[in-house]
Amino acid sequence: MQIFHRSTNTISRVSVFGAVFFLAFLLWLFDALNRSPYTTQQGVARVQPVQFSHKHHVGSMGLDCRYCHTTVERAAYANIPSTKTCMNCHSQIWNQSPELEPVRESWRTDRSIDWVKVYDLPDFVYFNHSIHVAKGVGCETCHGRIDQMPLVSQHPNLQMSWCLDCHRNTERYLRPRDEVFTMGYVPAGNQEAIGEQLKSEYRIRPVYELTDCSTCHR
Amino acid sequence: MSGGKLYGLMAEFENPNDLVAAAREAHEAGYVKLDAYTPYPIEALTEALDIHDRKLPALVLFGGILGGLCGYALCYWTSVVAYPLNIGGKPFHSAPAFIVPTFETTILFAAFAAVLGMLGLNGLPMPYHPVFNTPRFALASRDRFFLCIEARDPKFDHDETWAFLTKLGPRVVMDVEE
Amino acid sequence: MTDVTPRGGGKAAPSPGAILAPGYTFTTLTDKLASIALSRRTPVAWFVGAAVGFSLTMVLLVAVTWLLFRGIGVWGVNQPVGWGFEIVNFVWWIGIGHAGTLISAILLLLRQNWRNSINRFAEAMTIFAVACAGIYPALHTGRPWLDYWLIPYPNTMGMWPNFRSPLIWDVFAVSTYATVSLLFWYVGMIPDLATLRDRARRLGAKIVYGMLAMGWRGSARHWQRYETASLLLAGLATPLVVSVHTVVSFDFATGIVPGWHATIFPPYFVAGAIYAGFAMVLTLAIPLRKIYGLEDFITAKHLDNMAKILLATGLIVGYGYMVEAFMAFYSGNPYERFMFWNRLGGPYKHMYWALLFCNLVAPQALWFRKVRGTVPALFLLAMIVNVGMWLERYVIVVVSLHRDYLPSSWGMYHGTIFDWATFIGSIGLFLALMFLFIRLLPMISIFEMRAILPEAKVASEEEA
Amino acid sequence: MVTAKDLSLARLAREPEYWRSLEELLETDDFRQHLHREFRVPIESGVNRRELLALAGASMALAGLTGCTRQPTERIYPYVRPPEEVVPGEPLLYATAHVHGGYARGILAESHEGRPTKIEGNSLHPASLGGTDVFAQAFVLDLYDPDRSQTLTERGEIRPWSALLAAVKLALEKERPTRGAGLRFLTTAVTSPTLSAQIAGILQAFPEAKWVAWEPAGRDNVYEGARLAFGEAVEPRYAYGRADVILSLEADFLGGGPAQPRSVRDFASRRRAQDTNRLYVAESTPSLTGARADHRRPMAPRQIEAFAQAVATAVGAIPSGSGPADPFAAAVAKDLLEHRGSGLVVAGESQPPAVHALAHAINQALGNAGKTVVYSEPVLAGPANQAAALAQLARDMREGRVSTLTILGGNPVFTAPADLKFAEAMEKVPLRLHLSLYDDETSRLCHWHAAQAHPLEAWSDARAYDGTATILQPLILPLYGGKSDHELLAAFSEQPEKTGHDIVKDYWRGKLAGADFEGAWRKALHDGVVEATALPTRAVSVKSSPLSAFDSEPHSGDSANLTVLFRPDPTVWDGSYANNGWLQELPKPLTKLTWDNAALISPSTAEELGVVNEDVVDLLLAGRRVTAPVWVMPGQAAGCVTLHFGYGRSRGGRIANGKGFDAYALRGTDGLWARAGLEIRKTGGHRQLVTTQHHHSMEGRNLVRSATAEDYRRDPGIVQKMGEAPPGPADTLYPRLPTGSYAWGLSIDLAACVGCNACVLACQAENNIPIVGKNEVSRGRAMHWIRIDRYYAGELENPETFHQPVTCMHCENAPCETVCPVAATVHSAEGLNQMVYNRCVGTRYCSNNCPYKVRRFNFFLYSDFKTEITKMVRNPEVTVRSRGVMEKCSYCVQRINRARITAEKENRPIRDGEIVTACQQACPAQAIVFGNIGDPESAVAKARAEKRQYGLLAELGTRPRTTYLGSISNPNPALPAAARREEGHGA
Repeated sequence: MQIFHRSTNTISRVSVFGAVFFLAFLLWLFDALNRSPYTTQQGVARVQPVQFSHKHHVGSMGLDCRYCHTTVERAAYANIPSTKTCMNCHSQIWNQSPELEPVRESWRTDRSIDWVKVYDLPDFVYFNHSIHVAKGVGCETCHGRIDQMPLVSQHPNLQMSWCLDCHRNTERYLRPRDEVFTMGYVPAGNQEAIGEQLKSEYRIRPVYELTDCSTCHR
Repeated sequence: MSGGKLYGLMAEFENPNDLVAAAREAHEAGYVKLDAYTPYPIEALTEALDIHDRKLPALVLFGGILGGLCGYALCYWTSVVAYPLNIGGKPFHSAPAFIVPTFETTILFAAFAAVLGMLGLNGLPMPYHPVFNTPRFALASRDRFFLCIEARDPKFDHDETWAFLTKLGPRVVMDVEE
Repeated sequence: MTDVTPRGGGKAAPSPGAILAPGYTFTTLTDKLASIALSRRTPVAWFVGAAVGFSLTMVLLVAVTWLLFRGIGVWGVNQPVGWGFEIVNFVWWIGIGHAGTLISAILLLLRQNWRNSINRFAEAMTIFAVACAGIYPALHTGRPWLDYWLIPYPNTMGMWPNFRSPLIWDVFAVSTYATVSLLFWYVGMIPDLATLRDRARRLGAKIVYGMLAMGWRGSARHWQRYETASLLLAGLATPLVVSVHTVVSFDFATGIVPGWHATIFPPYFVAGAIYAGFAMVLTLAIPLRKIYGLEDFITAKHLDNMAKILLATGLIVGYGYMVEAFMAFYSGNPYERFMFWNRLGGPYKHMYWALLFCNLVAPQALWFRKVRGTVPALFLLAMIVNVGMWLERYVIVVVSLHRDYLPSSWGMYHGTIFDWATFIGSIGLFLALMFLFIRLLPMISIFEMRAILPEAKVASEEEA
Repeated sequence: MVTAKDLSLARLAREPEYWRSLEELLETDDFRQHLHREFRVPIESGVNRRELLALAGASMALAGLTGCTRQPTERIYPYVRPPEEVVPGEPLLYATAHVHGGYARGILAESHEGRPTKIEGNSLHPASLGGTDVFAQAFVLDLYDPDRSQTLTERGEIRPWSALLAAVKLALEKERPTRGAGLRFLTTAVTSPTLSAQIAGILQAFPEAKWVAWEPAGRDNVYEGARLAFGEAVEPRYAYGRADVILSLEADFLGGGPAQPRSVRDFASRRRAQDTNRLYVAESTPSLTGARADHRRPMAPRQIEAFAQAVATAVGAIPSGSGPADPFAAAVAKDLLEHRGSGLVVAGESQPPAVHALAHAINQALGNAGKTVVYSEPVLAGPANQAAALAQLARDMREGRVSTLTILGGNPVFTAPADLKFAEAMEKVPLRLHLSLYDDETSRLCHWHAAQAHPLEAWSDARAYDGTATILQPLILPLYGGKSDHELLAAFSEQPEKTGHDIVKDYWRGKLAGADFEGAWRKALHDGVVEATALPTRAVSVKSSPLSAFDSEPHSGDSANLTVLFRPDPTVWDGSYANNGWLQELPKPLTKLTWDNAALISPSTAEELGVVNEDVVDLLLAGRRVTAPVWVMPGQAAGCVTLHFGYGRSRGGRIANGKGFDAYALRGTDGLWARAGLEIRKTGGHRQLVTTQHHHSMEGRNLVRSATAEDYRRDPGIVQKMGEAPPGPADTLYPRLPTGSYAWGLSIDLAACVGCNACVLACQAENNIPIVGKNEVSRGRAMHWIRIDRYYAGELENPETFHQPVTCMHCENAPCETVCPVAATVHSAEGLNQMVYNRCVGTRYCSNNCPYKVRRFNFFLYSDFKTEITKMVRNPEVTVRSRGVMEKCSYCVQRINRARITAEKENRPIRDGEIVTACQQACPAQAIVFGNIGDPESAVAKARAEKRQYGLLAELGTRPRTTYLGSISNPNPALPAAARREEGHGA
């Protein structure tokens, strides 16, 4: 007795074969989602209480990073500037601008401005700005062209493999110390060659030390 | 089920001996597109129908070798190349430890090769097949033995083949429609 | 067609040495075995058993939910005993899961055709036991939702598993074993599923069995490849089954803990697994043949053979115990020596003595033909071995850990109510799966049984 | 109980001279029952709404959303006006002091963005020299205790501070006509110059007013003893480092005393292989000092007195005439005589004045005075005899002579001797004020209760044991608006609103050296000590008359009568630390009990009474009764029952309440430290006691190695010969893996370690280690990263005691690493056994495979993620571990990284000593040394090069980076040596 129609032969083969691909697709989808900006927030501009433009302050006016982020060379954190830093200038210029009302309010009420954190590492990751700056890692390497960002977004995906990439291949990213705060830095020659030279000059630790877990996790 | 194209002719036998004898005669008579259907494997049929298929063992061997290579490569690449880590002072290339996963992947790939190879070479899954069009064929999974000569056999001729099959002493000979 | 034939298509009781009662034909045998799955009439005993199984499965679900909600601390594990019931149960279940593949594969290779009536449900038992075993390593981690980190896959962390860890070996061995066992079981069932497809009356059943049978039609060409594949799978499964418990034993043997670190472990564990597996096969086979009237197929000869295997593997296991004791002293290692004294006289000594009784002393009764021929006695002995093998794993896991190197860190371990609930619940899951299998799938391999009927002999074969 | 038959198993273990503690490990039925009780199945039941929501959340997570680790948005709140010195992320250290029993020990408090998180010792301070005790480490946790009093109340109603000032003013008006006759001030022990000056000022204005100080574990006996010997109360100051032979008459200078970190430092400096001192201890109840003794004798209190007399007679300090010469006393006396001028006899605070007087007499007779002991004016201000003053106060109150009672700190209702019926007497006082950290037993009975500022929140000052003053500076504004003692006392002065800062600073104005007061003030704050404030030493001489009249009645062992001993608890002290979770969970150094106190009974007495561990008994003394569980204590003097007070709080906070029993209820003025006449009645009840160590014998394993100074001199290799030789560096088939520029290692000197637990708490504070509670400890789930193992050897009644701190060994061939399936624990190039919490899935395989059992697992969510205030104590440099992950000692990797980053920025290698681990920092004995073992010049490499260096279980091939230096003892050859030493222990 024939139970199945002739077409079931094709259907059954296709579905058996297709199930494998479907599963593979689901796994791929999951992985892609995990690497996508949806998860990593990479490149997602954040709305801030004050529409502070790095493009204007850095790109147009040429302020040095360290004018505001004063502790970047000394401490693990590159601090978010205090209201006082803003008021240094904005008590004089644009001191009536409605855009800057939150700043003036903060100054009046002594309450902090409520910024949204853009670069948010998990709490079990210990990143230290000062050592990276001291070893010739440019701001731009991790933060991108800040001077072209009206609103700051996260430049890299901040996933562990991204961190490891640099810790394994320091020569591809190092720049001379005096170029650390430069935006749009172009190596004067072959980056790999310069990088190798800087590596020995700055006494960059070998890869097996830089990729030790305790370098970042403790 | 009627009115279809003819798939072949089927003879039903009551015991394995008759089938084996019939199969041998059919084969010797020069039929090539023929098949026997039995409720359990009968080794003599293989020889009677002269079935030679050595592909499956080769596939399994290939699967095993591939599995072994993949397994060892995975261990080696992850532990030595991708992220070498000092684990308990053991060398990055801890060959003795890698043997276990390698062994398991060898078996796994070989087993998949055996099962998928068997199904693939047999053309399974194939829920629809003309032989099922014969109502009596349901007994092939119970207690009857069938010999089918397909219409596409170059030597096939409905009446002649019918006569040939009848001569072999079956219980009954039937048309099988596509 | 599908009515249950009166018991024993056979006209007479099976003779003592037979592996099948006389008088069966292809027809009666097929109809009788197929009817178990196809009949609408289900024995009352099935309902009772399934109800017990499902209720206990609910207990398992409750225990697991609470575990995931609160954390691994609901179990009794602590410092120094980091592994308790969960690993004991894992090893116990994995051990039970050895008989099926062994019966199917090794006995197939050895052409022991008496296996044909017991291999199918033994394989099912294997798969369900492995499923039950799998629960434990998956749940025993502190953060089970991250268990997938044990699988090598390219990830955003750039991290890979540690292939030196026996737990990774376990992942490979157990998952390979589960996969291959499942394939073996399913492939072995295809011709029988075709039989069920052809025997079923209801269209739904025809379609389901038909899909599962993949259009099997018993073609001689198919049979040829099928037999080749079966043999190859058997050839692959044999080293695999040996490897699985070897790898499980590595969990302990590669450790540094006195009582774990022993080279005898792989063979001793494999023997123990076979031992436990056959005990469980007997535990299942004896009630099943009674409930379903299968005495014609699972004959006294089968029970006798299994009892002999039980005895033989039991002796190997006993040898393992003796080697452990011998090495404890021969090694001259004070920690090993202490470990052994602690087993004999420490706080858990009752467990050790009980396990010696269950696994070493009690099975010696099987030397007597009379015991092997007495079904209730066999059942009782099988149960004793089941308990004994659980105790053995408890002694290995817990008693070794509770007093290792630094006396300052010695402690005690006791299973909590959640440990017990998880254990009993997993037995429930096993029973539930087993009863579902019995009801829905052919629990005895029909096509392989046909092959041992007298009428299956092909005359020409003998000439050839 | 233990019978000979039961010993059979112990014999199987090959080492007859080692015993397994008590009946415990003799596998008696009692023990098994004990185990069953101890490990009974806890059934957590009941799911509240919050947990249900969490469950719902968990199931969502389980539904497969976990692969995406999408982080919630976080906010940043920068400063509006940044403080000058604060760099976010960079901690600051402030010098201040921890005041314990009135005496200051200098500390440096670490502050992260204004949050004090960690206490370290101040190396400039004489009582600290860089070390701390457990209380200093733990008291920062009290700062953030959510149970602290947060308000000012009058009869339960919340009031403003001004209302209190008004009430005080009103009361003072009433007192003025009587010149303050009804005015009483009750404080704890006070060394604060400012506070005593303030009180003096008030007493000047109200001459009839009285100041009473009460410290439950006070120093009355010390001062009374001096008065007996010298005719005046003076403060003896001991130089343990200068003494070659020390006799302690129950003086537990290693476990307590006014300058415990300093005493330990001085003592330990003489316990290493060269120039080893010798310590004799006569004591009734085992102490840390007794544990380190070369010769220890358990004696009942009366026997100690007799013994002191015998020694005094033998050295000629008092005329002969006392009882038969004890050979032990004779040997001690001979040794002391042979070390004239470099011997030292110390009497403990628990000893009656007569024993102190005898000790002074011996020191004087032997010429030790002025060399190993000097004298100064008392450091404590206020009445010399606190107990008498308190009794007088109680009498005055009862008789209605007190109209206003002001209690500054302390908890007299709880701590006062029971026979004073202090609470009852207090109720007669019309106006009662109490300033305290907690709304406690005393506050409940006071009209006014004011929240006190924590010492890290307020300005104050205090003196050290030698009189050196420290100015206590606050690190944070009072979290709960508390006031300091000074601010409350100001209410009684002309300037009631004066701030604590001004009060303290004004006091010191003119008293600091140098013309520039501001500069000197800043220097005093910076250094944590005020220069040249140590009290000058004084020459005093023993008067013969009181001693010749010394009562010399016969001391027969009246064993029918039990003696009860009252001692402060080793972890919660007098009860003031009872709500401190770190201290509650800290195993007591000798019993290893946590979360409880117990009646400690000697094994023989326990056998006579027919009681075993955890049996609940009624203790009856002079009509008072207390119910307590029994703990059989090896080394306890027969017939003596030790009760630790401080437990049994009813209003101490959520952690303190209901823990243990209140021993104060039995303590009377007729025997503050010891009293005969105790009666014990079995009740048939049981109470679960929880310890972190269940087994007390080393089982013949060479874990703690110890040699006598004599043997070590003869054969320096003796320590290493005690065990199987570990594999050498070349004994491996493995290739060498890349190594880093440094090779970190830790060395622990067992000769110096006294087992004080400071390292345990320092580690807990530094590394955000959670507490788990009594129930979880009972299930073997304590979390300490460094633990101190305590072993006994020898006879049950007077065993030798060994302490061994055990950290992660950071094995080069770490067994834990190999078995981790996900590579969550791996080795760094510098030799750290790294534990990566975020990678850990929690198989616990590593813990099983760790021979040292130093790994700790978060079986539940132990870290508190809910209580905001307690989060503030956490070290931001260390990950807070969540449920289901393993953790362990990291060698303070956060400190290594900090030092490395600093060094690399300065383009130089890390200097030796630049990295100090938390345990090393706290260790008063300087037993712990950390550093680069690859640099032969480093301190740790030098320690490892010593001949007494050995690795724990190194024969297993683990190649531990933490190694030990064998302990050195220096027994008197004239006395029978303890059995163990002869055996060369564990060889």
